[in-house]
Order: sequence, then C-alpha cells, then structure tokens
Amino acid sequence: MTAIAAKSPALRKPRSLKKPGILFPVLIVSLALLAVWYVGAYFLNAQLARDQFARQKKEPTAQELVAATWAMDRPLLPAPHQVAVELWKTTVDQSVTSKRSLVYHSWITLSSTLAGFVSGTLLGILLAIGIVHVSSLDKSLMPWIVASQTIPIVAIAPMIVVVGYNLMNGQMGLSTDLSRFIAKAMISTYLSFFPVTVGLVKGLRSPDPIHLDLMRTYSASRAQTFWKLRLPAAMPYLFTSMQVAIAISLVGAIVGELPTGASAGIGARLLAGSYYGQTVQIWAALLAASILAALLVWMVSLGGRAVVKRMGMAR
Amino acid sequence: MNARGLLQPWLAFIGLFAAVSLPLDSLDPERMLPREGPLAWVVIVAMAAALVAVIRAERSGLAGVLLAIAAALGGWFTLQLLPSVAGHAGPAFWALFLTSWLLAWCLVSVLAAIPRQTGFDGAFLRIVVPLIFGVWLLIIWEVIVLAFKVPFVLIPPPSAIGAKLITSIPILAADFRQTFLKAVIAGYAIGCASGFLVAILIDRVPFLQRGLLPIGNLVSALPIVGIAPIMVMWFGFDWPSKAAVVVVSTFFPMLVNTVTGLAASQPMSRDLMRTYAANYWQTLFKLRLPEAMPFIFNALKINSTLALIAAIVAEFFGTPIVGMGFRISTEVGRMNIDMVWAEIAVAALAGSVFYGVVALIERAATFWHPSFRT
Amino acid sequence: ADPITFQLKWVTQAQFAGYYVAKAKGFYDEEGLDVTIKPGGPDIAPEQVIAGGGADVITTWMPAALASREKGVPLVNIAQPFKKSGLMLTCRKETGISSPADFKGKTLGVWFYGNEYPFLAWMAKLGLKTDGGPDGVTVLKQGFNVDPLIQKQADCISTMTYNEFGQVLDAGIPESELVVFKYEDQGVATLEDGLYVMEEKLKDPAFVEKMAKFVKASEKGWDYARANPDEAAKIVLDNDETGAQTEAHQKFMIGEVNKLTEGSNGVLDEADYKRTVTTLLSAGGETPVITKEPTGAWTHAVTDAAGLK
Amino acid sequence: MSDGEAAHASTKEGTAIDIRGLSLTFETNDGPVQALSNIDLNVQRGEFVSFIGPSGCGKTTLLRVIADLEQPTGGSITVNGVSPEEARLARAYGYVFQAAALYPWRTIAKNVALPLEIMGLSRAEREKRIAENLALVNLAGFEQKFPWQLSGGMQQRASIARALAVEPDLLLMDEPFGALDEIVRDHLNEQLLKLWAQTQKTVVFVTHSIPEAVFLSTKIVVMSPRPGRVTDIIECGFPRDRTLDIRETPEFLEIAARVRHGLRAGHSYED
Amino acid sequence: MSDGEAAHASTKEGTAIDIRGLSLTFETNDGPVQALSNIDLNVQRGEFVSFIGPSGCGKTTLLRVIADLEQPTGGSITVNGVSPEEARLARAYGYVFQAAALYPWRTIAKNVALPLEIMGLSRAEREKRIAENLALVNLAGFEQKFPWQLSGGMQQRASIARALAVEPDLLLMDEPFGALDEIVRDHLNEQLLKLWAQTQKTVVFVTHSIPEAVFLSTKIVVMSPRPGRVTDIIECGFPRDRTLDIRETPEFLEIAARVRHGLRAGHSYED
Ligand SMILES: Nc1ncnc2c1ncn2[C@@H]1O[C@H](COP(=O)(O)OP(=O)(O)OP(=O)(O)O)[C@@H](O)[C@H]1O
Ligand SMILES: Nc1ncnc2c1ncn2[C@@H]1O[C@H](COP(=O)(O)OP(=O)(O)OP(=O)(O)O)[C@@H](O)[C@H]1O
Ligand SMILES: Cc1ncc(C[n+]2csc(CCO)c2C)c(N)n1
Ligand SMILES: [Mg+2]
Ligand SMILES: [Mg+2]
Repeated sequence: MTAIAAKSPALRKPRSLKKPGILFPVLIVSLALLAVWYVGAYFLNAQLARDQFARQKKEPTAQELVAATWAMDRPLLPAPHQVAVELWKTTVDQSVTSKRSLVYHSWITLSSTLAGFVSGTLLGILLAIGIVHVSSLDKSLMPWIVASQTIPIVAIAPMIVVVGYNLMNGQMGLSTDLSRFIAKAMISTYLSFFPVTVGLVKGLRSPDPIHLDLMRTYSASRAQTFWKLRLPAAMPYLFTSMQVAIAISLVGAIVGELPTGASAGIGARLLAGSYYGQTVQIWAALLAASILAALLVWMVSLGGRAVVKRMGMAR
Repeated sequence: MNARGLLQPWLAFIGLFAAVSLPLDSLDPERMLPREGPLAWVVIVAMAAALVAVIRAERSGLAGVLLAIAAALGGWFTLQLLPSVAGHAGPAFWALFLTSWLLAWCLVSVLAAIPRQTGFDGAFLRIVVPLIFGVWLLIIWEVIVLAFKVPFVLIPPPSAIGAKLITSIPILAADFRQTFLKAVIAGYAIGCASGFLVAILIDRVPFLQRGLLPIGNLVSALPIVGIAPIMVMWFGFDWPSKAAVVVVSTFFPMLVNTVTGLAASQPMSRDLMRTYAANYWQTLFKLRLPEAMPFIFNALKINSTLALIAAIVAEFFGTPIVGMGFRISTEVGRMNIDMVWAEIAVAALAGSVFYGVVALIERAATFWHPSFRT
Repeated sequence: ADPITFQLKWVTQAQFAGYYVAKAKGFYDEEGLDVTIKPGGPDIAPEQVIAGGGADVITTWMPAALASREKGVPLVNIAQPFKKSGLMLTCRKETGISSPADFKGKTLGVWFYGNEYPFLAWMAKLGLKTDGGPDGVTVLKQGFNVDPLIQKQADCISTMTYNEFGQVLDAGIPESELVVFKYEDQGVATLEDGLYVMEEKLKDPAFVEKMAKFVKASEKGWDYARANPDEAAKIVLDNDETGAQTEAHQKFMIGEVNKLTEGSNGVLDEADYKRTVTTLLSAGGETPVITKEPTGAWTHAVTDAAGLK
Repeated sequence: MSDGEAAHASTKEGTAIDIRGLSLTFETNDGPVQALSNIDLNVQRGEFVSFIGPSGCGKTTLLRVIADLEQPTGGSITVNGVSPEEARLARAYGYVFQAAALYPWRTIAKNVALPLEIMGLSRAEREKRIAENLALVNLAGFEQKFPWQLSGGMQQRASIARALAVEPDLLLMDEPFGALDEIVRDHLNEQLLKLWAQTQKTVVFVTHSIPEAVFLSTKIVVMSPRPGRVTDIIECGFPRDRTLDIRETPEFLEIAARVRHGLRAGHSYED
Repeated sequence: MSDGEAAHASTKEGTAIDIRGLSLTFETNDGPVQALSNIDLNVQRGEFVSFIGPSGCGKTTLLRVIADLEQPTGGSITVNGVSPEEARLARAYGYVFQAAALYPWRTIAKNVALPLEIMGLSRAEREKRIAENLALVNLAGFEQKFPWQLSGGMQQRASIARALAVEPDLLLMDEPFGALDEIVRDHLNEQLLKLWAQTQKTVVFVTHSIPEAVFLSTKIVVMSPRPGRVTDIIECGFPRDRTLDIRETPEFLEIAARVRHGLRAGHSYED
C-alpha cells in the first residue's frame, strides 16, 4: 500500500528516481530518533541524577551529569545503549531455550499471538460474512459485538482463566503450558476479531452498485456474489484490518500473560521487570515486542500487496 | 422466509409440548406446568396462539404481535419459576425457557425481514431488534447462572448487577468522569489526530514514507502492560498517564487505515486533479481525503472501543482511587463481582454509545459510499 | 500420586520458598503427593480461582479470605506458616513524617486488589479519612513497584519487608532518609500468607488427610528454607519461568521471609486470628471489610491430623 | 440458460414483456424525481425493440425495471409471463450496462467467463464461448489483459461479449455501441442482426443513433423526459435478413424522419 | 486562466501542439503494447482538430500524452511551446475524459465548481460560471443532485460543463458526446462551434462520428491501430461560422467519404 501512496499525483517522480532503497531513510530516521531519545533520557533523568550527587554531597560537572543520566540503574528513561546492552545480553548471550533469553520469551508470546491472530481473523471474517448477508444478524448482533469490545479483557480475563484455563488444565487434563497457550490465544482472538469484522463489513459492502447489479442479472447466489465480487472488492479493507488485528493480537497475548500466571513470555518479562523496578529490562522487552510487531505487520502488508498484485490491481 | 424460518416454530411446538408434559423440577416429578395455576395457562395459550399464527401466516402483523406477547410472557414466567427450581431445574423448565427463546428469535427474524424504513418506524425498528436480542441475552445469562448455581464470585446474575448498578450510581458516575470523560476522550482525540497527521506526513514526504513508516510500525503493538507503568512514571498517577496509553493504542490503527485510504483513490480521479494542476494539498483535501474517509472511519470505530479498553487496563497500573479500571481491579480483589459487572455494564454502554456516535457521523460524512447506497 | 493444585497469591519468588523447596526436595513426593504450584500475579485472585474449582488449596491474606467468606466463598484457614506480617508503610524523611500523626494531608501509596484491608483498618484506627479531603490522606493505587517513592509522587508507599523495601534501598535511598511503619508495630497487623481451602471439602476425611500431608511437607520445606536460605533462593530462581529475578534480590527476600515464618510450625494461633478479626471489624467505614464476626473460618483439623502442635 | 429455456417454452410465440401503466419515482435529497410515468408497452417474443429518447428520459430506468434491478412504484409488468424477479432468477435475460462494469481484478477472458462460471458451465464450454464471443467483438488477443489496460471502446466490447456469452433468449442492451466507431458499429450491428435472426432472440435495445434504431428494430419506442413517458411507438417492417443497404431506401428515411421528429419533440430547445 | 493566458501570449498565432516522432509503449503483464508509433502532428493555435480511428487505435493515449497524463517513450512533444508538464502546470488546457469521472461526494454543482475552487476563483465568479455552463449543457435544475442520481448522458454533460467552466484556451475532449442523442449532440456541436469561433480556442477532439468530425473540424486526423499511428490528415476548409446545413453540401460528403475510407482501412474486416 505504501507503493501506491507514493504515486500521489502531485509528486510523481520520473521513473528513474522511483526505487531508492529503504535502508538509507530508515537509518536516517532511526538516527534522528536515537538522538531524541538520548536528549530525552538526559532531561527525564537529570533530577534523579542530581539527587544522587546531592546524596554523595558532590557538585557534578555538566559532563558528569550527562554521563550519569545515561548510566542510571533505575532511570525514568534508560539510554539507548543501556537497552542495547540488555538486549544483547538477553538474546545473543543466552541460548535460545534459556528462560533468560528474550528469544525464548518472544517465541512464547509469538506462538499465542499467531494462534490468536489466525482464529481471530477467521472469527472476524465469519462474523462479517454473517452480518453482511443476514439482515437480522446485522441488526441484532452488531451492537452486541461492539459492546463485547468495550468489556475490558482484564476484567473478564480472570473468568477466562478460571473457567477456561482451569477447565482445560484441570477437568480436561491438558498440560499447563497448553492451557496457558490456549487461554492467551483466546484473549488474542477476542481482541483481534473486531478490527477484522469492522473492516471487512465495510469492505464487503464496498463494491460498486453496478457491479452488484451485474451479479443480480446473473441471478448469482449469495455465495457466488461473495466469492466473485464482494471478497475481491474487500481485499484492501481486509488486509488493512489484518495489519491492525495482528498488532492487537500481540497486545492481547501480552495482556493475556498476566492472568495466566505471568510465567513466561514478553508480558511476563514486562511485569517482572516493572515489579522489580528493572527499567532497562522493561525497555528491552518493549523493544522486543515492538520489533516483533513491526515484523508481523510488515509481513501482513507484504501479503496484502502480493494479493493485490496478483489480482492485477496494482497499477 | 425460508426453510430455516419455518423450522423454528416447529421446534418451538415440540418445546411447548415438552414444557406442558414433563416435570418442572427434577427433585419433584409432581410439579408440572399446567398445575402452576392460571398464569401458567395464560402462558401456554399465548404461546400456542403465537405459534399457530406464525405457521399459518408467516409475516403478518398479527403473528408479530402474538409472538411478542408470547415471548415476553414465556420469558417472564421462566424468571418467576427460577428461584423455586434453582439448582434442580427439570426438563419442562428448560423446555419452557428454550421455547420462549425460540419465539423471541422468530420475532427478531420477523422484525428484521421488514424492509428498511425511514422516519420514526425505522428508528424504532433499529432500536427494538438489538434490544430484544440483548434482553434475551440477559435472560439466558440469569437463567443459566441461577439454575446451575454458578458461584456468585465467578459470574453474578444480571439481576444482582442491575441492583448494584442502581445503588452505586454516584460511584459509577465519578469513575465514568475520570476514565471516560477525561482519559478516553483526550487520548482518543490526540491518538487519532496524531496517527492521521503522521500518515499525512509520511504521504507528503516520500523520504519519510520509507523511513518513518517502518518505524511507525514499531508503535503498532506497544503493549499496554509495558507502557502503562512507564506512562505513570512520566505523567503521574492521574488521568494524563491513562490518556497517554490511549494515545499510543489508538495511533497505529489510524496510521495504517489512513495510509491505505490515501492510496484508494481512482486513477482517473487523480488524473482529473493533474489536469487542474492541483497542488498536493488541493488534491489531498478535495480528492484523496474524501476517498479515504471509509478507511479513516474504520479506524475511528475500532479506536472507539480500543480507547476504552486501553484506559481501563492502564488503570491497573497505578491510579488515584477513582476510575473504572481502578474500581474493577479493586472490587475483583474484594470479591464484589457484582460491582465489577456494574462497572463493565457502564463501560459497555459508554463504548457502544461512543461507537454509535462515530457510526452516525460516518453515515453523514460518507453517505456517497456504496456501502450506504445499497 | 495424589494430585494437588496449589494457587499462589503472587509471582514466583522467595515469599513462597517453602513450597518450592518442598517440591524440589521431594518432600511432597515422600507424602505421595503430586503438587502443581500455580504462580499468581497482579490479576489473579486466588479466592476466585478456588471458587471456580481451579485449585484445591490457595495461599492468601486473611483479610481477603474473610471478606470472600462473607461474599459466599466459604474459605477456611487450615494452616498459617507466616507468624508475622511483613507489611509496612515506608516514607521519606524529608516529607516531615515521623509518626502516624503526621499523615494528615499526605499522599500514601496503597496496594489494592484485596491487599488494602489492613491499611483501611489502620486508617480507621487513626481516625483518618481516605477520600482525599483535607482532614484525611490522599490514597493512590500503587503499581507494582517503588517508583512513586523514588520519584516523589507519593510521600509514603506500601512495602513488604522482604521485597519492596529492599528495592528502595537498592535504588540508592539510604535507610537514614526513610521512616518505616510496620503494621506489626502499629498493632494493626493481620495474618498474611495462610493456607485456605473450601469448607465443603473438609467434610471429606480423605481430603483432610491429603491436606495434612500437604501442610506437613510444606512445613518441612519452610524448615529447610530457614536452614538453607541460599539453596532455597536458588530453588526459587530455578522455578522462575520469567527468568527476570536476580539471585541477590531473592537471597535478600528469603532472609526477610524467614524472619516472618520463624515461630510458626503451621498451626494457626487463635490469638493472632482474634487480633486480625478485631482489627478488621474496627475498620468500619462505608465499605467495611467484614461486617460481623466470622464463624468457622479456621480449623485445626488439618494441622492436628498432620501431627503439628 | 436451461431454466430460461423452460420458462420460455411455456410461452413460446407469446408475449415477452408486458408493461401496463408503469411508473417509477426516485426519492432524492431534493425531492422526488418521476423517472417513468404511466408506461404501456408490449414486446412480443422474437421482436427487436429499440428505446430512443433524449438523455435522461428514463430509457435506462425502464430497462432496469424489466431486469428487476429497479422496483416500479406503480403499474404492472411481466417478463416471459412471470414477474421480473422470477424471470431474473430463471436467468431469462442477458444485460449490457451503459458503462462496461468489468471487474478490475479479472482479466478480459475471466470477465467474460464470470456469468458462465456462475451458471456452472464446464471449463471446455466456457473456453469455447469466451473465444467465440471475444472474436465476435474483435478482441481476440486481449484475453489476458486487465480492463484498465483496454481502451474505452474495447471495454465496452468486452462487456458485450460477456452478455452474449450467456446466450440468453432475451437480450437487454443499454447503448452497447455508444463508444464505438462507425465501422465497428456497423459490423456489430450486422452481427447482432444475424444472431437475432438465427436464434430468434428477443432484443430490447437502447440507442441514441436514429439510423441504428431504424436499421435494427422491428419496433421503435420513442420516449420523452420529465416525466419519462412513451410518446410514440413505430413499427418497422423490414425483413429479418436486412442488410446495411436498406439505409438508402425511402422507407428507411421516412421512418428515420418520424423518429427524429418524435425525438425533437421531447427536447425543450428548438434549432 | 491567467497563467494560461501568459503562456499563450508568448506564442500567439503560433503552434499550439507540436508532436514529432512520438511513440509510447505500455508494459503489461503479457508483454509490451505499442499504443503510439512515430506520430507527427502539428496543431496551430485556434484550430479544431479531430482524432478519429478504430477503437483502440490510441486516440485517448495521444490525448493523454498531450495533457501530460502519460509519458511518451520516444519522440518529442511541445504544448504551447513548452513541455506538456509545464503546460499542465500552467493550467493551459481543459480536459473532458471519456468517462465522466465525477466525484460521488459532490453534487453536480460542486463537481463543476471543483476546478474553479482549485484555481481560486471567487465564490460569485464560481456561481456564475456554474450556472452558465450547466445551462449550456441543459442541466439547469440538477445542481443539487449527486452523480449517481443522473443518467449516463447527464453525467457526461456535467463533465463537459466542468471542463468548459475552466474557460481554457486549449480544450482536450475525449468523445465528449458519445452518450448523447442526436438532437442534444447537434445542439452541443453548435454551442461548441460558437464558443470556439468566439473565443479562438484550440480544440482537440476525439470522436467516432464521421459527420461530427467533418462538421466541427478544421483538421481531421485519421488513426489506425496496432501500432497506433496517423494514417491520414485531412484539412477541412469550412468557414468558422458554419451551420448544420453544410452537412448536405457535396464538399462535406466528399470529406466524409475520405474519412470513412481511411477509417475502414484501419479495420481488419471488410464489409
Ligand atoms: N438512483 C437514482 N436516484 C435518483 N434519480 C435517478 C436515479 N437514477 C436515475 N435517476 C433519474 O431518472 C431519470 C432517468 O434516468 P435514466 O438513467 O433512465 O435516463 P436515460 O434515458 O437512460 O438517459 P441517458 O440516455 O442519458 O442514459 C433522470 O432524470 C435521472 O436523473
Ligand atoms: N494503461 C494501459 N496499459 C496497457 N495498455 C494500455 C493502457 N492504456 C491503453 N492501453 C492500450 O493502448 C491501446 C490504445 O488505447 P487507447 O485508449 O488510446 O485507444 P482509443 O483510441 O482511445 O480507443 P477507444 O476509441 O476505444 O477509446 C489499446 O490497445 C489499449 O489496450
Ligand atoms: C498490585 C500489587 N498488589 C500487591 C503487591 C505487593 N505484594 C507482593 S506480594 C504481596 C503479598 C502476597 O502474598 C503483596 C501485597 C504489588 N506489588 N502489586
Ligand atoms: Mg441511460
Ligand atoms: Mg479512448
């Protein structure tokens, strides 16, 4: 979708200039962000650092103060290199199966994210199909789907845990890890189906009236109209919604790690980090989550672009 | 109506028969519906009449009215019986319950089949159908919780929640003000606006598009759990830190949708703008933004519920002692689950109204879109 | 082996060392038990878990257990490995607080989620309102950590002797800059970290028998933890699935926890129970923790069967 | 098709379309628009009927009513003896829209295949019909192109091929040749006539070209706007196997003059 | 307008469009399509040039190249003495697309207002031009309707009104009258001629109607497809203030015959 946006009329460039690499801009923007980050770290941490110097009855030079703000144990905002070091320690320095490895925890979260995303997308698609095709569902179900989304998961998560997790783990005899995985995936599903439903309902209703009329003249069945017209026309909506959905799935999986015993996964890392006040560790986990999310979103958008291209609609 | 529409009344007939002929109470085989007094007979007759009417004249107004009466009576009578059979409900009780529900379902199908109308009738229908659905959702909940004696601390029955809701209005109002009116509204506005503006920025400056979009994606899934404590560190305990969490949560859906929406305009429409030598902003405002509106409204709708969730979750991580999230987490710990659900009911109501308002604005702003023309 | 599911109140840490030690050292196995320890977290109410059938036995604080009992979850204390309370309020000296009399108008961080009862009882005893008015104190729902104190967002925060207090010190604030109020010293201590089961189940002698074995093995674990604090910390660390705990902190924690379990062989001291109930009843207010003297909220049947005296 | 055939058989040699006192009013933001008012029309099976009239007089609307794409607000209409809805469900007709209405995500061949897929034809049959009809409209060689890679006229021809591929007994065509040059138009006119003569189709045809209407039709319906109504119905008695030469005959010119007169009457300005 | 005027002044009485050896190849999924091949064409200021040719011969593409909507892959082209891009940025022309391309969220009046808003005209001036041009195309009374509430021909007329409202010196029109009936078409032909004669516009016009081309043009460019090329350029010497009557004159018929001959040559089938 970015490629299309680039062709905005007022700034269409000669062909030769069209495909500069992505690396250079990302690098520049990242450097700019890093600079902002360092400056931010200085200002946010300055007061704490001054307190520390005061405690040691020492008047710091400007240089000492800057150095101190970038090397605090419990900073308000850790400096980028502190986070980088932590990331290095918890990824490269650990075997990937170690409980101290962020890769291990990312994988735990990723697996329930993907499960939740897949089932959430499927559920979202099913609901959207129902809503678009069955008028009684549109009128009666949609308001309640909306209402369901306003129920804070954290509030019902204990129920999911007690009813779902314990049921699976206890009564149904599933293993702890599996039940935990399923409970988290359920929370992911719950959060991620909604964007898909909203987006796809709009998408399925977006074909031109004349294209729908054409189907009517063929007395096409609903299924035929769906497969041959509504779904292709909804593709841009579907993939945009799926980008949102996968991001929300990840949030759901992380949030779901709290009431399921916060034992492993990025969410558990975040929680433990904040519980023990290890700011750097929180930021490392946050960064890991962000990178994971960006990768997932990017993959979905690639998929979307590939589909649009195959449909011959990428001009 | 098709075969499925006809199936329901027949199933209901079987249900009615079962309700009349089987015991109501699994501990007391003598207890039967026909022996429950004249009121029970009124219910039975109303149901039978409605069923006959539906099967004979599927969509007539009379059938609708009879269905409404029978379903209401059946539901009401089920609830009347409930306390006396809690924990040991017999087959006739369940039959009565399911039959009433089937009748209500028939009613919804009949109402939903009425072609879209304008004016008062249309508005009435648009409200009544989800209302029937919702009321039945509550009845089902009440019946299941009470009949199976589900522990109160897991899920309280709606009646208890309603009672709590009414007696706790001042607290609920204060929480609503703190969380919704302050944190959600502010965060939603800032989050949607910044997602939108960054999307425009990315669109305007191709360099940023390649550099900033991948980095913008990094914000896509900043977990609430992670940022909420940090926001409390940065912005304090009160609502601004919650608003900040809402900003982060609503930013990405808006970014992605706006970016896609801006690419959605037809090539010929864009060519038209080129022939006018329209500058970037003119093309943006007169063509690409209108064309992007359906996408932007999708984001606004998704964000309307997301914002509320985010604000409530954020309140789990440090707040003053007011707010919907604070109340929920505290009262769970105190085993006041009815209060928790009262708060959830407020959240659901607020979120639905919020969503509904956005949807209404969408209808007014994108009336031209095919989705509103067919 | 006989399966038992045991729900903790909080995440895996040395606060629960006895149980992890008992499991690791095979004390449960010796009794023929197969114990599954479920870590808790900020979003898990053990009372709710056990009510929903998700656990056979839980560990929680007595105020929360008694409150649940009034709400229709008939929890019964079967053992009390923690003799003393570790809860305290930690304040910065520079705020001018030196005694409870100075609290008026100050901002205090409190843990909620069922952990606020002792605090409410104390404030009631002091006659301070908690609604933020000028005659009372302003209460903040404190998050997971001690940041509010370090960043001066609160004048005092809740800490546990064995955990958060250590973090405050770690953060570079010396004890000399702090004032602490232990609930134990203020006469408002309530019992923490007891073992609770559902009343109904105790009617089954086999269940009592099973719990007796559990309590006995657990006490053995606590004894071992007191004797070998370093090893206990290691065991806890091994059981931490997040991989986020540090050895230093867990060693500090086990040291402090041992001070609290010292003096209990698992048997609930009736006097301690009485004191807890009195404290809670005196709390009063609009939302009292408990409204009447509970009955049947504890039993010695299990500890008796375990042969603990 | 087979359904259409069945519906057909029962009324063979009878009335294809019967319209009585039909009217249709659109509700719009600034008041109602009466698009059709009191239309009476009878089309026999096998006829070739043209609608001609000023822009906006309701030709498209009338065609859409016949196709059950628009609901009349008054009067009655039957198609093949049944309601338009039943006729549509029986796949009794093929429709060529005024705009090409090709699906942008389908190639030209796939666009022509669309109705055939929906009717459940076998792949071999589909391919045969696609090749045949694309050749008929001179689009052989463009099978794999997407619609937006075609010129306007080519798109229109693709949409004609799509409708013809259905091989319906009743063809409803809304200005199918509007974007085509004279030569292609003449060619397609002849092809259409040939098809019509061979297969005994009924054709209802909207056009703006008077010669085209006169050349093709057995009956010309002249319409007039505001409100849309029928002002004249002209029978043309040319033989079924007419050729382009007849356009020079006096009868032809006479009918054309009458149509032109009727058309002019529907316009407000004189020239 | 004012920008256009400036660009104009410098080349007054000179060449409006100069095309030399122009060619354009589209890359498509199944190989390149040569849409234009070695086109040479010179259009003088004040001329009325028609492009005529079989469907798909590249008329639209050529018009789009002139309008800087398509980049040629070979040859050179100037518009008003500058590159097409500069001419476009100077708002030197108005363009009527083959399809109406109205924005569905704008009423008809607002659609016509669109270019005027972009040019920054005052509200009064806008309203004047909207009323004038909608009246010209006989759409007075439809100002408040939305595009989808209009018939095909009405939409096309709205898009003509939109282009005329710009009052450009150079008008590029791609089959503007394709969906209109003979009467409206004759009317608009006359209006267009009047406008052209009065305002000394240069008009480049794509049409499929030979009489229309002959009637309107000072120069007719006959094109042929595969690859798109110019096969004939015919000058017509009718006076600027010609009327519809000239269509009966022998000169007219002669030119028409020549055009038809050229057109036929571009088609593969003989009839
Ligand atoms: N959906 C609609 N809503 C409101 N008015 C409509 C709608 N469709 C058509 N109309 C109006 O109905 C009248 C007839 O339109 P119709 O499309 O039938 O004309 P037509 O004869 O096909 O014209 P043309 O030759 O230009 O295609 C017009 O005045 C038009 O504005
Ligand atoms: N975007 C495109 N991509 C690929 N091929 C194209 C594209 N646009 C046009 N063509 C091809 O270029 C050729 C010329 O098209 P053009 O639209 O110029 O024809 P035209 O003369 O305007 O025809 P018509 O009278 O039917 O409108 C056609 O063969 C067409 O398939
Ligand atoms: C939300 C929240 N609640 C409680 C604690 C503190 N805490 C940790 S362990 C424990 C006792 C449980 O046995 C308590 C009260 C916290 N840090 N965050
Ligand atoms: Mg029409
Ligand atoms: Mg063209």
